[in-house]
Amino acid sequence: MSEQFEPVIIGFTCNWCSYRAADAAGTARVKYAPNVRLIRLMCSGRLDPTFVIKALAGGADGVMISGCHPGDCHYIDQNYKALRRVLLLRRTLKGMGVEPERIKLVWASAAEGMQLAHEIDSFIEEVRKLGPLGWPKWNETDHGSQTIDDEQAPVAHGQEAEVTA
Amino acid sequence: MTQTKVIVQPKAGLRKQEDLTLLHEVSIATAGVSHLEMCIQCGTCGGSCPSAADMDHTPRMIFAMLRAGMRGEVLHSNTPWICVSCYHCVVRCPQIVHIPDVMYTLKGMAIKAKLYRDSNPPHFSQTFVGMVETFGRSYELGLATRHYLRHYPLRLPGMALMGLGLLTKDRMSIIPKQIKNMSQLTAILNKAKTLELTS
Amino acid sequence: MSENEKTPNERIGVYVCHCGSNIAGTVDVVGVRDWAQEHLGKDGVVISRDYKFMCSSLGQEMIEKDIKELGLSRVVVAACSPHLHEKTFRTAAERAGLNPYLTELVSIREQVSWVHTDKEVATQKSKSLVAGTVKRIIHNEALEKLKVPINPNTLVVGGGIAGIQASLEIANGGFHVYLVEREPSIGGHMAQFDKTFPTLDCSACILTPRMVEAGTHPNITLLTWSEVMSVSGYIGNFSVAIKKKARFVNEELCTGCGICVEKCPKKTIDHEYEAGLGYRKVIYTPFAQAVPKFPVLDAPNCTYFQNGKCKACEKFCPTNAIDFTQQDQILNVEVGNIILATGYDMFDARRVTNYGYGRLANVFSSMEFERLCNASGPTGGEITLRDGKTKPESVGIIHCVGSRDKNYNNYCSTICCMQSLKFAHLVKERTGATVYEFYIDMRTAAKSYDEFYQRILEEGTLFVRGKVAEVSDAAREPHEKGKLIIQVEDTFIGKQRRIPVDMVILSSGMEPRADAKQTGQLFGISCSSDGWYIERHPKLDPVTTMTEGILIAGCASGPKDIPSSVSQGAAAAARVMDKILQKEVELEPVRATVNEEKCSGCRICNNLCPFSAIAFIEDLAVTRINPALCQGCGTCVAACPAGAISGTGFSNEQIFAQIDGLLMSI
Amino acid sequence: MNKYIYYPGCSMEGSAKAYGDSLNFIKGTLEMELDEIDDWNCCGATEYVSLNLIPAYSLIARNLALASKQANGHNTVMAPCSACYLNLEKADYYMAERPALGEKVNQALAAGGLHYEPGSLQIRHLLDVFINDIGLDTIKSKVTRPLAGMRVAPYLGCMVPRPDFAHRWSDFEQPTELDDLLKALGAEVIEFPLKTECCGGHMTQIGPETAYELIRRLVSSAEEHQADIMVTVCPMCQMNLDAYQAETNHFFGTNYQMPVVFFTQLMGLAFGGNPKEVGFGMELVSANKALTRIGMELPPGETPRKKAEGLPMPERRLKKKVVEKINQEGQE
Repeated sequence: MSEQFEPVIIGFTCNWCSYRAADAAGTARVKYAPNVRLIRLMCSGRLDPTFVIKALAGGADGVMISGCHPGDCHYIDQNYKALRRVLLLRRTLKGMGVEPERIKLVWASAAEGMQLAHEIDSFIEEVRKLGPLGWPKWNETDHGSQTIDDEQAPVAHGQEAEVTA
Repeated sequence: MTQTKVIVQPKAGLRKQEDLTLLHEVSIATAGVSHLEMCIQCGTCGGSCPSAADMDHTPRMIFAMLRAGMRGEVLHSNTPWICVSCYHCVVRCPQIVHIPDVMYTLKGMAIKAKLYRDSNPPHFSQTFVGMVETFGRSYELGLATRHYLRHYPLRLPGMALMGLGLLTKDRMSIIPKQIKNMSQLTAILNKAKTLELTS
Repeated sequence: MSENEKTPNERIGVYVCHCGSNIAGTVDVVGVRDWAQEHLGKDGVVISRDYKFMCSSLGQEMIEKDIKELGLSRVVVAACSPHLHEKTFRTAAERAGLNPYLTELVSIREQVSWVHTDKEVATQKSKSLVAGTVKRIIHNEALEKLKVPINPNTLVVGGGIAGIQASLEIANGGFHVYLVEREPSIGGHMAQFDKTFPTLDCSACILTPRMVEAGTHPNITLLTWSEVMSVSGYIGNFSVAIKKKARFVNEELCTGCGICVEKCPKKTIDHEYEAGLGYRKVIYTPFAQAVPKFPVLDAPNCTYFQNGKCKACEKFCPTNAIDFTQQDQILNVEVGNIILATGYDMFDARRVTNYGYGRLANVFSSMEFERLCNASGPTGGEITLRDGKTKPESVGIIHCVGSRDKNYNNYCSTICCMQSLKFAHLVKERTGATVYEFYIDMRTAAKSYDEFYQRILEEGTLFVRGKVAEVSDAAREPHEKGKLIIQVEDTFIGKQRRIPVDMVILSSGMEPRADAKQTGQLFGISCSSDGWYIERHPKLDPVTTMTEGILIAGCASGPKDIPSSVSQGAAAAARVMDKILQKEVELEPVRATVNEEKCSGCRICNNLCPFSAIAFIEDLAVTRINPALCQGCGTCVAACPAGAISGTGFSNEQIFAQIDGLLMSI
Repeated sequence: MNKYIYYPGCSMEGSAKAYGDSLNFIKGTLEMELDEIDDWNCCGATEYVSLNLIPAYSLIARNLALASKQANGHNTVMAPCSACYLNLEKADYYMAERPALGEKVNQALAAGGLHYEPGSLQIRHLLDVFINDIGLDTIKSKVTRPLAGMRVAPYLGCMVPRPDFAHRWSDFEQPTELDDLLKALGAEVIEFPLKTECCGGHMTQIGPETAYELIRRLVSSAEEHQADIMVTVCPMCQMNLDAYQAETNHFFGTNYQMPVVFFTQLMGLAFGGNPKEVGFGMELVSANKALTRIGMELPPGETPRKKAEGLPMPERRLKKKVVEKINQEGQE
C-alpha cells in the first residue's frame, strides 16, 4: 500500500441497472480505483440499513448504494424507498458521530458504466479526504490499513454495530 | 491576398520529422477545453468561415496538419491571422472544437517561434497591447495612426480623412485616457507573464 | 456475529478462471487459488483449483468430477460476471447432482482484471471478493425454481413493418396476437415511402400484402387508433389496459366506401402521413391502402364538434356508420409476452437553423421528399419546388442532418446515406436535374448497398465530401440570385465552395420516439443515454430486455433499415413462441417469505409491494406473501422491523457473511 | 428599478460615443441604474489573447474581480460592446471549465490583491437585458414616436449570439430578439439574412481587403432589401460598416450609402428624444435620409412576402423552445 490512505468501500448494487453498469464498465475496459468491493442485491430497495452499519463496523470507510435511475426501477419504484432509507440513515450516522458523507447514493443505468466508474472514483476521493473511519478494534475483521483515533470513536459505535448486526 | 502554396525552408524551430506531440501541445495551451483531438475532418469550419477564401489552409486542414505534426507549415500559415473570430465554426462544429481559441493559441506560438509570414497582424496586436499596458485602456487615435504609419503609409492620407471625420464628429479623443490604479494592473500583468497553461 | 463464527460443516470448492489472459493478465490467478486453499480452509474450502477456461467443457467436467468425488456441497467460481456464466456453472453443478443455487460466481473479470491495472492490488481485491462469496455461500439454501403457466396470447405494440412481421410470425405459428397501433392505420413509416433501397422496389407494393394479411388474419386482433394505458403482472401473466380512441365511425357498420371522406367539406394540413406537405379531409383514411379501411374523424378540427353544424358525413353515409356520440373505451387483455415495436421519430430539421428548413421555402425534409416522389402524394409523384409547379434544375442533398453531431444526436442514423443515394436516383430519373450529394463519410455497409453507391456514381451524381456549413438565400454574385446557395468546404480540394441550387433535401436522421421514456417506464424497461431501449445484450440478445417477457424489435432499440427491422420482428416472434411452447416459465426462486411466528402484524410492509403480492390476513393478524406475484426485490425484507420476512437467495445472513468476507484483512 | 454593474468598454467614450450617449438618454426612461465598474480596464479585444494567454485573461478578470467587489445584491455585469461582453463571458466560463486557467489567472490577480470566483457573476449584453429583464411590453409602452415608415436592417454581428455559453439567445444563426425590439419601436424590420454574419472585426486594421469584402456583403444585402438604415448592437460593427464604407466603395468601385447606427439611438428617437441628443450626426454615412422617413404619413410599405401558394410550408418555429426542451432533458 502506498503512503496515502487507501479507503475501503463496500458498494451495494441492484441486479438490473447498477450491477450491469459495473459489467458495462468492465466490458468497455473503463479504469477505476480498486478500493471498492461490490455486493449484488436484487434491488436497491433490499438495502437493509443494518448492512451499512455492519459494513462500517466491519472496517469499511465508506458505503456506496446504487440503483436504477428514478422511474427506471425494475420493481417500479423501490429505488425511491432506498432513497428514503439512505437519507434517514445519513441522519442516524450523523447522530452517532460518523460523517454522513461516508454514505453515497448513486443512480446508474445499465448503459452508464462510464458514469458509475466516475462516481466510484470521486466517492473514493471524498472518503480519502475524510480519512479512516475510526472504529475501535472490535473484531478480527478490522481492516489492516486503519489507524485508530480514540477521541472520534465513541465506544457506542462498536456496541451499536454489535447489536444491529 | 496570395493563394500560392507555401514552401517552408526548414529553419530554426522547424522539425522535418513528424512531431506527434504538437496536437496535444496546442490543445493544452488553449483556453477552455479545446476538444481539438475530436476533429472528424468534416469541414464545417472551413465551410462556415467568412474569410476562408483568403486562408492558405482551411481550419480543417490546419487541424489535420497539427495531427501530422507539421509544426513549421502550421505556424507559417496565414490561417490563424485571417480568422475574424465570428464563432460560426464553433457553434456549427459537430465535435464542438473551440476553433477560434485554437487559432489564438497558434498565433501566440507563431509569434514566439517568429514564423508568421506577414508582420502586419502581430504588430497590430503588439501596438494594441502596448497601449493597453501603458494606459489600461485602448487609445484608438494612437493605435490607428501608429499602425497605419507602419503598414499603410500610402493609405494614411485616405485614412486620415476618415480619422479626421471621426475626430471632428468627436468620436476619437486626442488625449489617451489612463486608469487610476495603473500600478495594480501592471503588477497583475507582470505576474501573469510568468505563468503558462501547461496542464 | 454468531452465525458467522460457527465453523461450517460444508465442503466448498473454489475454482479460479484465467479466461485466457483476460483475467490472468492482471490477476495472479495461482496466488488467489493458493490463498483460498490456505486461508479459507476454516470456512470449509476443501479444494481450490485454477484453469485456463473454466467455462469450457473440460473446466465444467473438472468441477462436476470434484462434486462427485470430493462430495462438494458448495461451489464458488471466480471468473466473469454472473450475468454471463452463472447459468453455465449452475447447470454443470446440477448435472453432478448439486442444487444449482449452491453455486455462486465471483466476477473477477468485469470487476477486477478489466477495470484495474496494478497486479498486486487486483490480486488482493480478487482474494477478498472470493472470501466474500465463500463466507456467503455457506448460508445459501437449496432452492427449487418456481414454475408459472404462460398465457399463449401476445401483445405487439406498434404496427410498423417490425410489428407487422412479428405479429404475422406468431399468428402463423397458431397463437393469438393483439396488435396495437396508435395511428388510424398500420404500416408505419414504411407506408409513407415511395421506393426502398437498394432494390428500388415500390414500398407500397411489398408492404400492402403484409398489411392486408395482418388485417385479416384470424389470429390477429387489430387495434388501431389505440394506445396502451397500463401494464401489470410479469412474464407469462401480463394484464394490459388498452384505450381504443373514439373513431366516431361504427366499425361494425362501416364498409369503407369512402363517401364520408368525399363529402366532408373541410380540409386540413396532414402533418402525419403527408409530413405536412399535403392536405386531408377532417374525416379521413390516412392513405388508400390503409388497414383497417375504416376512416377516423378528427374531432378537434371537425366543424360539427366546433360549432354543432355540418354532419355532412353522417348525412351521406349509406350504412349510418357515423356515430358522433362514440366514446373512448378501455379494453383489458391478458397476455404472456409483449413485443415493443414502437419505432422512431424523424429528426426535426428545423433545429438546424443554418440549413433554413422552415425559413427557406425550397428546403425540404427527407420525409417531405418521400411524399413528393410518391405517386399517391400531394403532387402525384412530380418532383417540384414548394410552388407545386416548377421542376428543379439542380438539387443538393445534405447527409447527416441531426446525426453524428454533438449539438443534436451523437450517433449515426445508419440509413441516411442510402436514403440520400436513393433520393439522388429519383431526382435524376424524374427531373434530369444536376444532383449534388454532401456527405462526411459514405456508409453503405450491407448487402448490395455499396453496389447501389456505384450505380449512383455512374448516374453522374456530383459528390462533395464536406459537412454543409449553411444553406442561404443571400446572393453574393449575380449567378446566385434567386437560388439557394449551399456553402461547404470541399474537403478533397481544401477550398470553400458556394453551390447555387434550386432545391435542397435534408437527409434527417432518426430519433427515439418523443415519449420513449414514458413508454419504457410503462413496460418497465429503460433507455440508453441516447434514448433508445436497451437490449439485454447488444450482440447476443438484441431483441429481449432486462425485463422477462418484454421484447423489443425494429427501431425501438436504435436506427435500422427495413431488412434489419423485419429480421428483428421475426427474431422477437421466435423468442416469444419458444416461451409459449414451453407452456410454463421457470422463475428465479428469489422470493420473500413471512415467518408468521415472528410477524407482529404491524403492516409496515403491506404498502411497500409494487406487485401487491403482500396480503394481510385479518383473522390471523399476520401478513402473507403470494410467491407467484412476488418478484423478489426484497424491499419488504429490509423494512420488516421484526425481521419476520426473509428473502431467499439474499438473506441477511448471506449479506452479513459476505461483508465479513470482503473486509477480511488479506 | 433594474440595477446593473456596468462595463462600458473603451469605445463607448470614443468611436461609439453615439452608443454611450443614446444609452444614457434611454436608461432613465427604462428605469435602469448603471453602476459603472470603478477603474475598469480594457478587455483586450481580440488582440491580447493572440499574444499571451494568461495575461490576456488576467486583464479581463481584473474587471470581473473589481465588479464582484462592487456587487452588493445585484450580480449582473452588463456590457453594451459585443467584444467586451464576449471576453468577460468567456473569461468567466473558461476559468470554470478549465480549473488550471482559473488558478493561474487568480495567481496573477493576487499580485494586485484581487480574486475572482468564476461563476459568481452573470455577464450579459445590453440587448439581452432589454429583452429579458425590461421586456418588450415596457419598451412598447415608452414609445411616443413610432418609427413607422423606416425600413430597418437588424444587424446583430457575431459575438453576441455566439458562442452563447449560457443559452440566452433564441438562435445562433437567426435570432429574432433585435427584430422584435425594433418592431416594438414601430419600425418596419426587413428579413435580413446576414444578421449574424461578420463585419470583418479587426481585419479592417490588419487585412483590409478581407474586411472590405465582408463589409460589401452586408451593406449590399441591406441595400438589396431596400433598408433605409442598418442597426447594430456593437461598436466594432458600427465602426467597420460606417467608417470603412467609403474605403469599401473605393475598393470595389461601388457607391453604397447605407447609414449604420446603434439600436439604442432608434430607441432614443422612439422614446421622443431629438436626433442630436441620441447621437445622430456622428455617423460618417449620414442617416438624414432615413430620419426624414419618420413622422411622414407614408402608407405602410407593401408586405414583403405574398400569401403562400402551392405546397404548405412547415411552420417556422424558434429554436429556443427546442433548446429549452433539450436543457430540461439534460437536467432530468
